[in-house]
Amino acid sequence: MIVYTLKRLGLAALVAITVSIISFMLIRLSGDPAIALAGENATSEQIEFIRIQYGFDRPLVIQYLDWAHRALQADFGESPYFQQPVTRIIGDRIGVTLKLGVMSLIFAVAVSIPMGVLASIRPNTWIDRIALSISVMGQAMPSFWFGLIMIIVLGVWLRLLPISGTDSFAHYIMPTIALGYYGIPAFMRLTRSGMLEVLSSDHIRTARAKGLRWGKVLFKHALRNAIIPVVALAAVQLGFMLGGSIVIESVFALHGIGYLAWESIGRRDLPVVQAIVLLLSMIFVALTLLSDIINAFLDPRIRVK
Amino acid sequence: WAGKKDDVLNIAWEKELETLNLYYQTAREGVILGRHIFDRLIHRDPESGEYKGCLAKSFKWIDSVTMEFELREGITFHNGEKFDADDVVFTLNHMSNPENKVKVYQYVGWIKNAEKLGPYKVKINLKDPTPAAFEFLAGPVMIYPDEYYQKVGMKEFGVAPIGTGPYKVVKVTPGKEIVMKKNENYFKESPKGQPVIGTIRQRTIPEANTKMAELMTGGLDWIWHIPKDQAEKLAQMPNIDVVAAETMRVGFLYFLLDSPQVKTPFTDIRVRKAVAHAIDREAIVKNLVGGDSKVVHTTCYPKQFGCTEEGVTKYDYNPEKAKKLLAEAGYPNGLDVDLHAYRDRPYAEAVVNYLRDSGIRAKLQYMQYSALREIGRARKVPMAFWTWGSNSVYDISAFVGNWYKGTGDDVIRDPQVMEWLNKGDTSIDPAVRKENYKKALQKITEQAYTVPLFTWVANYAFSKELDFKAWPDEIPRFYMSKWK
Amino acid sequence: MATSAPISKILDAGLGETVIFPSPGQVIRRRMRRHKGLIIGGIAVLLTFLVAVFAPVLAPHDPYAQDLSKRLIPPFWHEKGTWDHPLGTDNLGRDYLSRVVYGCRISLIIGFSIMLIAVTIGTTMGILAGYFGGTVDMVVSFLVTVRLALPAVLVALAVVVLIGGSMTVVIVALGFLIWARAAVVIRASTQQIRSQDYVAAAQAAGCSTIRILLTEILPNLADNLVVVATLEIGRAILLEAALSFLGMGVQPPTPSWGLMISEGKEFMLFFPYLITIPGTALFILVLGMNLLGDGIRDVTAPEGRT
Amino acid sequence: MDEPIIRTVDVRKTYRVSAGTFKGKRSLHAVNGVSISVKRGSVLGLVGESGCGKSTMAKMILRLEDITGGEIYMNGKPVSSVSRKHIARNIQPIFQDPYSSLNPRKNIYSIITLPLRALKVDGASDRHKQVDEIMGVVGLAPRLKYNYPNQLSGGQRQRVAVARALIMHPDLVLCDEPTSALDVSVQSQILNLLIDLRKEFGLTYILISHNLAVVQHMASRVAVMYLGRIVEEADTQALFRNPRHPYTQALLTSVLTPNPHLGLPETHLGITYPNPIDPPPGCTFHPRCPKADQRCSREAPQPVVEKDHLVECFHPEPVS
Amino acid sequence: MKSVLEVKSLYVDLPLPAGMLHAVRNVSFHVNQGETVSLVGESGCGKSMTALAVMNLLPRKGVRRAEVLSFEGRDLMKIDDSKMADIRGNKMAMIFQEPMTSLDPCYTIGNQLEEAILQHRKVSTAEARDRAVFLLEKVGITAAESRLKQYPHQLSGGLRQRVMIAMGLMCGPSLIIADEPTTALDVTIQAQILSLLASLQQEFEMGLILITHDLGVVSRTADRLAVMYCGEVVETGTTEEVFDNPIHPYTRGLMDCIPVPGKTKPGEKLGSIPGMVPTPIGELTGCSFRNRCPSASPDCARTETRLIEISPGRAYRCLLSPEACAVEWNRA
Ligand SMILES: Nc1ncnc2c1ncn2[C@@H]1O[C@H](COP(=O)(O)OP(=O)(O)OP(=O)(O)O)[C@@H](O)[C@H]1O
Ligand SMILES: Nc1ncnc2c1ncn2[C@@H]1O[C@H](COP(=O)(O)OP(=O)(O)OP(=O)(O)O)[C@@H](O)[C@H]1O
Ligand SMILES: [Mg+2]
Ligand SMILES: [Mg+2]
Repeated sequence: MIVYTLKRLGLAALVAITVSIISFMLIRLSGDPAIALAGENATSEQIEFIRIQYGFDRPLVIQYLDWAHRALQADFGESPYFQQPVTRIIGDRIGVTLKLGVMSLIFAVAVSIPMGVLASIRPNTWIDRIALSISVMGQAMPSFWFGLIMIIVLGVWLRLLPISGTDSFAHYIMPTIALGYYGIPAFMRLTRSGMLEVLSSDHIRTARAKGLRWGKVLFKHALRNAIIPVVALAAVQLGFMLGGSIVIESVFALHGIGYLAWESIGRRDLPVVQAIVLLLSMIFVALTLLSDIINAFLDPRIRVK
Repeated sequence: WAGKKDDVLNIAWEKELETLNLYYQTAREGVILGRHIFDRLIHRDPESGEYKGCLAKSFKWIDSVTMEFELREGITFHNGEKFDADDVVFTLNHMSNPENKVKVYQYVGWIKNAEKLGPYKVKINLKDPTPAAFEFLAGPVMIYPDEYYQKVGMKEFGVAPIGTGPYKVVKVTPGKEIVMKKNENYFKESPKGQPVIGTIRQRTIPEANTKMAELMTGGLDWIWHIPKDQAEKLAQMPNIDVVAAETMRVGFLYFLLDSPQVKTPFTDIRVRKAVAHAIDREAIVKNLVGGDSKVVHTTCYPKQFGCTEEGVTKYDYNPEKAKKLLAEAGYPNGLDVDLHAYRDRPYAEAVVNYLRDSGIRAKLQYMQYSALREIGRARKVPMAFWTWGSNSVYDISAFVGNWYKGTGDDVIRDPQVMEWLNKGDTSIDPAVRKENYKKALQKITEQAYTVPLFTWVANYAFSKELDFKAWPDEIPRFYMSKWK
Repeated sequence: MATSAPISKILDAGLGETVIFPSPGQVIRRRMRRHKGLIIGGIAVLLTFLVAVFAPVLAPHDPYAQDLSKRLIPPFWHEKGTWDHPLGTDNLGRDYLSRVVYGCRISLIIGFSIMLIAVTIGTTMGILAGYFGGTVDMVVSFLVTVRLALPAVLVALAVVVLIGGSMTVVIVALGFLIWARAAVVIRASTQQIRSQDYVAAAQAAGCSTIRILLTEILPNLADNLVVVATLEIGRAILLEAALSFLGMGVQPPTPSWGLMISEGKEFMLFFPYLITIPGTALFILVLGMNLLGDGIRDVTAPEGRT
Repeated sequence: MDEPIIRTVDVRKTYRVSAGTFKGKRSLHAVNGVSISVKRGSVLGLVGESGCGKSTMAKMILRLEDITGGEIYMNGKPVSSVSRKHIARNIQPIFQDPYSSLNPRKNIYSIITLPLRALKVDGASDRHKQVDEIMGVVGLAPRLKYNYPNQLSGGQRQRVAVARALIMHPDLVLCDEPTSALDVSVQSQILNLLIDLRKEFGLTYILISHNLAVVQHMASRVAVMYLGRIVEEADTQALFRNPRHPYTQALLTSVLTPNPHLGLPETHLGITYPNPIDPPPGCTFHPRCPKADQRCSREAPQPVVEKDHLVECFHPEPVS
Repeated sequence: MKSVLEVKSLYVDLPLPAGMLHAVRNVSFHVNQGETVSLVGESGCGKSMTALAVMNLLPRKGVRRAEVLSFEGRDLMKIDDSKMADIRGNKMAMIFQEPMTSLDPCYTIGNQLEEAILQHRKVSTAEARDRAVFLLEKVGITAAESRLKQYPHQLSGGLRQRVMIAMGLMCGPSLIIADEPTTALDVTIQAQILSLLASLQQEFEMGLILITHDLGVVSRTADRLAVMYCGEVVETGTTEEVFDNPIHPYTRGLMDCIPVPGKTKPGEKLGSIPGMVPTPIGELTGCSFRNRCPSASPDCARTETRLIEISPGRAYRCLLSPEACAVEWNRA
């Protein structure tokens, strides 16, 4: 158990290092950040000044090590653009993204698992067809377009929901649907196929041969087994949702870290971009770890003796 | 969701400001906020263009490098701090000190130092004669409270700015909104007038449609930067007013004449001229930009001091001639080239399509401003679609000075042009200045170093309940607005 | 349960040969004819493919020809529409139908190229990991983890923004970003195939590793590859559209559907056809691709599963 | 006495297996020091419980798995020094599952000719003749030549596997449970075929099976494996007449011959099941052994050969 | 003796894409209290389908039909699903072939054992656990208390099969259906499990249906047997009768196929049945064994075969007389 945990943590660290190197190189090698920092209409002198001030004149390796060293102490430096500690900037915005991500995940799970279960116990019926259609269409529908259409219909025509902002729960409804919808197909298919497989498995037959009622067979024996891969997917999916919220955040004017990252790339606010990439990666790694733990709880084969 | 009945003016723009310490940012939106939060020594009346005393009661030139100011008494900052000569001296000396690395150094760099002559009397010493000094003092040079600033420091000031202006900042949610309340104690003599609307809530909404949808549903009272067609449609809506205002921004194509890194066909003047003849600027202005946009023939804003079209070479829309010039230059079958651009993609695309018609197969490279500027300075961009807003400074030096005076952006570096511009910038005799600028402009157009295109318009859309007036300097002044 | 037993019939014909088995091709053809999703998806993809090939014939105008005096003409169903421009014109007065028709080409090329890069990388990694296991597998799994941990849209944006957008950059960037799924799928199937006795038999017959990979493993991955490839095309097209939506996809005036939505997006509230038309085209193509991919998976699945 | 076709000396195979997601890797001694030899023309039967290492042995002999320790000699030469191709010429396998041992993407012709092509045997022109011939030998109708495996029945598939094994005319055919996936009515067809082929080509077999009746019917010599070791080895007659190791005895008792007049046998084995990851100390069989004493749980017995009858036990049945 | 289960003319049909699969056709048998009846036959001949039809656990689309299907006097064809569920696991238990997959990996042995009785009896969990411990000890598992807390994957195949048996016995059923309970196990364990089943059956006086394809297992355990081929019963009788004097060509072929130490000479060729078992899809006429039968004639394709009873409980399905059936199989 300890060895395993250490290994996982080691792997996480290795992933973090690799990710940080990739993001560092990617952004730094692409050009001179000083000019970007200097802003529109800046003169050459200002640019040169900034270059030295931020240490962009040193060798790349040194710059990386310097950054990594401080990142280990949760110090991602200061955003040249905002003139504020990166940690603070991200801290101000991550709440929105996390809220959106978690709500979307809950939405996706709450819709797709019941649908997947229904589809699996009535395969090739109209319920199954509808569920499948939703999932296929969901995969083909760009989320930004879906969001825009929702704004037109629910926001402008019907005036049911507020269009943008984060002031109340109602403000989160459309973004949650737009982002969560994206996760539904994968969850639903996995639930359905997992349930179909489990339902045709030997131990379900055993359970039925014991005379258990259908509901008990379904919820006690089938769902628990079928849900295990779904949990693993949920971690990955939440990671994707956090990363993919860029588009949704920009459509609905939610000021989370996705949108912050996008803007920061444009203005070459490197410390912010690096920190967000690293943060999202770490969230992803942490989530997969978490899903492993949950699965170990659900599936004793993974657990310790 | 407010509006007239709550006396809250909801406005939105795309940009998120990095800081509200406005010496440390260059964005237009910061300039706008700066007019509301802060006051300057002098005020330039947007209507008449006349300079009036603001924080200064009176001001005068002592000689070409010395100015003197008599300050108003009884003014307080939003936090109650009293305004006096110390604030002015501190602000000017602090900001013009290169060690403090302000981002708008070009607007304060001319200041040698400021001296306190009395509790309400200040003298400014200039490094060189600076004809545009009034322009700077009436615009970018805001007066900060010295005690507060020194107490909180540069960064904290950026999230909790304190000024003397008609509005005070009451809430900043980074990336989301800035809320300003009317300054009840705003000094009565201010040439800017008294603020009327109680609260201004600025939200950052990057997505244009969201912005418009919010305006249409009453979530917002004022937005801007709306393309012409949408503006026309919005104007048809019962609850919305639209104003199109010319701005100081001028677009132009800028060539690279020679470079060690990339091959450029624009070494040949005939190719440059061909480009100039290939574009139907009138059609773009009429159909695409709309409003009060005008075709320009020189790279400056016509109302800037020193900007003239007198004696400059003008290039008409003539695709045949363009093709002929190309053929003469050795491109009978046309040529392939990249066009870099960073804003207003439809305009750039229209230009690309016109160039295609004359055989110049331009590929649009659309990128972020900073990225483009970087490779432009590195002499890797054969042809770019630039725009320049001169930071709302009504002096030609703010325009051509950046593009032809040998700065980093200047990749043409015609020594003769540089000399003329230098003369114009440092003389205080308006006639001498005008003469030199004219010569420079004539040479630039004759050589077709750039292809001037047209002026930009800004479209503002706002609630019918709002009384709003737009100005060509692209600075909306909400302290002059009121509910109808 | 003996469901994997082949299907045979008792024939009346006599006592000699009584066993008929359908060939693999027959089984698949029979299943294809019954699979509605596959047929619909196939038709949609085929149609878009034909449109792409015959774009010059189908497009009434030059997709790049601009006429600023004819901007924003609505489509024919609108009262102000004209038949000269059946789907209207865009912001620069270009014929929208022609752009949609040519955009089909671009979207297919983009989807295909990205898929080729991604599937090539993913397949190579997946096969190597699945076949050799051990350290190779660990390295590949690590790369997959790193890749999945990297927020793809963000990285793609960064690359495109920093290098400058062009079709090539978009294709390469996305291609190098979406191989992970292919790698995971192919790795799993390779592992499964590798444990089959026919691989051991080939080894015992003296086949070289390369030969085994190419003649024993790869052909058995073919079904999976086709499925992965079709699904990845759909995903690639959507991703490109998302990049374009954020303003960082293919550069104008190239008529990619994603770009058209992005440009039309500005006009969404008042000229909705500018996004509904390319959006619908995109939707149909991606839907078709997904239906096709799912269909192929169903049709080629081993007997007994559906 | 001529050199045995295959001789293994103290062969070992250790796998590193993970004992569960949250646990580290452990060593699994799948084969733990096996020495056998297979004489030309003989049939060696290898029997033992599931998981005792029979297939692993087969794979090592075929060089499909690397050997962890010891050495295997083929015709006197260590296999580690000869190429896999050389082994392929001499040893060919027949696997248990005829459904997974044939590549579903290839037709029968190319499956059967695979060894020829892999070993670059000349004469592509008369390959068809060779295939027709071998198909005749194993009893496959010629019209099946271009069919795909899933168009064949289990028995036909196993015949294809036999044909593939025989097309190179190997010396040794390694049959790993060749009939256990087949129905009884088909099993006998394949066993008959193997018997015929052996007579016709003078083949040597290693026959792995857990069906003792089949082994008794086919093999000339039998080795009994338990947890990675050979615990008893003798000529078939001798072994079945006089099983010396308690495990072999239990194994023989457990065989249920179809005889309605007999009841169920009593094996006297405990219900503990051997766990190869965590083998018991001493004699690995002692927890189940009715004869086990203190010594068995401390000390591992060494093989003892008496009258060509090997046994590895502290309390063997005497040779009769 | 009291009859526990009575099956008469049972049919099971499964719709498949290729056509209607007649998995079980006209199968009749009965099981008496304390008696072992064996269904024997090759893979796919419908043994499991017969058992599942009795339990009403057929695959989703499977349809069963029967003239009589009565269990302890109740007509199973007439009772509804929840009534049937009350019988399943309570009066009629089933043990499956794959001990590895037949237990839910997510729950402890104890949980799964107790569940069986809690469903049918009004007992407390403590009582249920006591019953589970009692039965685990009964099936020869030591340290039963601690085993209850273990998960299936922590047990070996033999132990799991014992657990399965204990689970079947939880409610004290009057009939146990064991579907190839030992096929997946090693020979030594197979013998143990079969003895265990037999002794428990004696002790609790249950009827046992033993499904297997292993003639050895049948001969040692069954009182009576039915040989199935292609969904039909081709021969029935007491174990002695059938083994000592098989009539149907298929039965006789089957017995010839397997090497029997002492009877077959080592190295000698074995008997064999040419061809393979067909899958009964579509319209069926005539004898389904005719294409593999040494004594088949054109009549076999036209005429419907019937079970011919030659003495009470002894029957075979062939057009020919018992003597004519008994033609020597040629050993090809
Ligand atoms: N590739 C492998 N990795 C890890 N362990 C393995 C591997 N192959 C086999 N083993 C283990 O080695 C032991 C011996 O396996 P082997 O397949 O040789 O047994 P066997 O006697 O052939 O059994 P069976 O009768 O079931 O085929 C088993 O415990 C098995 O789990
Ligand atoms: N779920 C299913 N769907 C379709 N066909 C099935 C299904 N289950 C069984 N069959 C078919 O029904 C027939 C009878 O199957 P059954 O399981 O009763 O055979 P069996 O005698 O038990 O064979 P085995 O010895 O392999 O268990 C076979 O042809 C089988 O292929
Ligand atoms: Mg094996
Ligand atoms: Mg069965």
